[in-house]
Amino acid sequence: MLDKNGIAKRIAKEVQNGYYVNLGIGIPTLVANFVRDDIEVEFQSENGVLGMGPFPFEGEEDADIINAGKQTITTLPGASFFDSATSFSMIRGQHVHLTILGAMEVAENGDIANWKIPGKMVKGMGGAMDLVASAENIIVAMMHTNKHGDSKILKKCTLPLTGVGCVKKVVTNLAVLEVKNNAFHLIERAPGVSVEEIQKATEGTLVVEGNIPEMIL
Amino acid sequence: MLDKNGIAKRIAKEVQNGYYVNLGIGIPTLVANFVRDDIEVEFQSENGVLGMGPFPFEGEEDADIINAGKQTITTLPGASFFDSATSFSMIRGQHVHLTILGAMEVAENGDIANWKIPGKMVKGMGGAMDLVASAENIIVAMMHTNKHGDSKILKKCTLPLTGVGCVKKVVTNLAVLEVKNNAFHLIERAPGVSVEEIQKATEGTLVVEGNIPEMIL
Amino acid sequence: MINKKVNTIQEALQGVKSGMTLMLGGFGLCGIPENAITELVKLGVSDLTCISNNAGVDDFGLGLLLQQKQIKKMISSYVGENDEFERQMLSGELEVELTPQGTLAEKCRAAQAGFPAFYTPAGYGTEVAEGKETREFDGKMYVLESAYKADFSFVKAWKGDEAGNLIFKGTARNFNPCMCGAANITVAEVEELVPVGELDPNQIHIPGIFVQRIFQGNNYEKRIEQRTVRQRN
Amino acid sequence: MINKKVNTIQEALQGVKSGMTLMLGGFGLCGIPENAITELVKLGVSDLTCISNNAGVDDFGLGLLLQQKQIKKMISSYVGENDEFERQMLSGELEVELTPQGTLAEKCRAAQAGFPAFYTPAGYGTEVAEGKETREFDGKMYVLESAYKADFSFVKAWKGDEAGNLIFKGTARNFNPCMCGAANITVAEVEELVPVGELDPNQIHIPGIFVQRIFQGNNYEKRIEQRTVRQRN
Repeated sequence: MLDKNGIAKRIAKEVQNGYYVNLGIGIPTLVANFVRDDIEVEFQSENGVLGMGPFPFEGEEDADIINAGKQTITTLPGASFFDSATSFSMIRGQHVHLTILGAMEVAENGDIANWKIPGKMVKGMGGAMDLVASAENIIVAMMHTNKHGDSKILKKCTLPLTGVGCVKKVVTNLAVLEVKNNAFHLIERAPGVSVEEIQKATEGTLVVEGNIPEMIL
Repeated sequence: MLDKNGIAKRIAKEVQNGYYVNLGIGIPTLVANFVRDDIEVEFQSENGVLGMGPFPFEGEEDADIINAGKQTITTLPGASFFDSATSFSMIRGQHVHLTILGAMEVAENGDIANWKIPGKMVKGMGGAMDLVASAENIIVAMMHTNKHGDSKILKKCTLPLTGVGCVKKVVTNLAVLEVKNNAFHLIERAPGVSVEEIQKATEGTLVVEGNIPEMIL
Repeated sequence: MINKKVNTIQEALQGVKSGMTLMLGGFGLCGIPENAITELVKLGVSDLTCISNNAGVDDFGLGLLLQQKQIKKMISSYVGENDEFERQMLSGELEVELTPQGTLAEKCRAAQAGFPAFYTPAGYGTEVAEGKETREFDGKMYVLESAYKADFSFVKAWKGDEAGNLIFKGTARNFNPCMCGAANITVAEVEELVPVGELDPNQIHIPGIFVQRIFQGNNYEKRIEQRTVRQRN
Repeated sequence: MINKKVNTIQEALQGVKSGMTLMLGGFGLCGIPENAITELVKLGVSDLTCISNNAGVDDFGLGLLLQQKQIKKMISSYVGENDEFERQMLSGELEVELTPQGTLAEKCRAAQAGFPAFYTPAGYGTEVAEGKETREFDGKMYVLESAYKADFSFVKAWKGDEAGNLIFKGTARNFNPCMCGAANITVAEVEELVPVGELDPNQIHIPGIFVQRIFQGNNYEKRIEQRTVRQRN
């Protein structure tokens, strides 16, 4: 079973040479720490920066240079700043190759819910609806089940949707799943996790074909 | 009767303090020479410059700094350069206060034709269709009649239209006309030109109310 | 050159009235028009509709207007970084319209650029699209979204000149350029108002034509919402 | 940093084939991708559809492609500064689609920004709107125009870096930024290719994400179409 860093580490393997990547808040932010350093990748943040670097050293924070999570950041050589309309031109125009974001629920048809829980204070969707509606390549980073043990990998989302039919891949603490033909296809198991455990934690249709390898991290 | 410079001089009186102005090719370009220098005005050219100045001195031409007529120009302090989409945002968004352009024909309902003569080589509309469709305030600079003496101030345009119902004012070699309620309202006569002469040269409905003053240039 | 400079904050906000719709630049607390917000509090105008990506924190940014109950409706993509906002929203005192961030930016840009509406894929199939026209182009579904209409835009830039030309710094740019010229009157406050001619015409982010008033701002706090640092080895 | 630099013009134009749709930046002869045009002539590709505001003059710019009869269709707002263009157009050899200039710019920008279509007032009631959907918003009529689809965009910038970041100079900017990222592959040629890190991230007109290939251009002629000067007193 993976922890948050494990999930991030596994997702980092999906990042390919030449990719522009948008990372959501939470586990996705950790992905940057695990991307191979022998490939060329640039991170975009939708508040208007391309070419994000690591957090600044203490005392070097600049209030005018933050990411979409409102964290102080640095930029790398080749970086650029731009306005919000241009930022979403990059996203909507599919110039950003990969979007990694968290979710409360995903469904076997690729629907995703990650912005609203009825009855609770709603903070808003931020850029998530634009990201999921636009990206060709969306990977969801999430826990397979909630704290009560209920599956978040569903036949149908129960929460208000963020986007429809858009999720292509899900990486959880238990498994890597590909979403196609109205089903979750089990691609890899987390270290030490059995197919049966994954099956049990998955409410949506799970397709298991052949021998399912354990992830190599 | 006015010559081209006279028409430009009369139109220059319509330019008010604080106006951003787009000048078309031909007579409109001359307007810049006659604008009072005690008011603040900026000239926009749709190829991407705001704050145009006079032509450069010989030897100071820069191939990278031209106007929409492809002429070498200079810029004044406070000028800016921008791309074509932004330029037409200024025009379409009605941030440009006044558009002055030439025409082959105008009609009493405000229609204008200035881009195409069937059977002749068509060079294109350039930015004219965007300008006439967007501007709140359009002044047409033109000759009242063609070289055969036929009126170009018509009940209905005969040439393919550039825009519909958009012309508010026309300044010709003979008169200043306001276009409203499906008629040309005679506002001023050119020096030495009688109402009868204007009437004769106007095919469209001409409304003459009260005493029509001669222009003061 | 058309001079847009005003000398006082009072002059800059002249004409702002209760019940108006205001756009305010900024992302989180980054690049917000701090001076304009302070003056809006002083003016005591109320029943405002505020279009801004976020709603500030309890004691800074738009939170200051929320404290005084000057806001009737917030149009944002992400809110709730402050308790008073949450209280007013849950009690029904405050109306909240949540809009996807890219849609929010483009609704401002559409107003600036004279487009009445546009089709975007964001929100299709979600409650954001409810009651809105949807349409298929090349096998993909889009939602028709309208341009915003606002009375005033308040933006904050790094440098500006008297012609109203603006240059922004870092990610403090964000929504500010999109909101210039998107309201009847755009008011820009700048950290540094420079003499005309000092800014390179090639390097202006927002030409002065999109700005009606510009003034030299003061006492910028530029509060950091999430100070994150790494350790030196 | 994702490196976009290519070392030869051949590499820059790799994949260009007869029958393709190309976007080419420039206004008149100002800011045109001179190197790319020269290479297109050498490649001898034909049946091209070219989207460009103008069509060059007889012996320069797109006129060079017209001379070799490589262009099947021109999409422009203003053409006919050259005799060969006129001859081909009148004889029916060359198809010409005239589009209002602002619509042309926005059709490129829509492709760049992922908008399938937009409503513009330009051309309403004229033959440009024939066969197109029209619609009223707030009492004004608009025409629905679609985003362009192109295989290659060729743009010319003043400075650029290996990350593909671009800065333009003066009115040589024009359509170039709108065409970046509006085709499957955007190829930028620059007067000066500078090391990464040399360009100020605040001052980049086009971020490298919109550019797939960048190369150092050579031998820019930058011909002036209408040399106009004033007398010194």
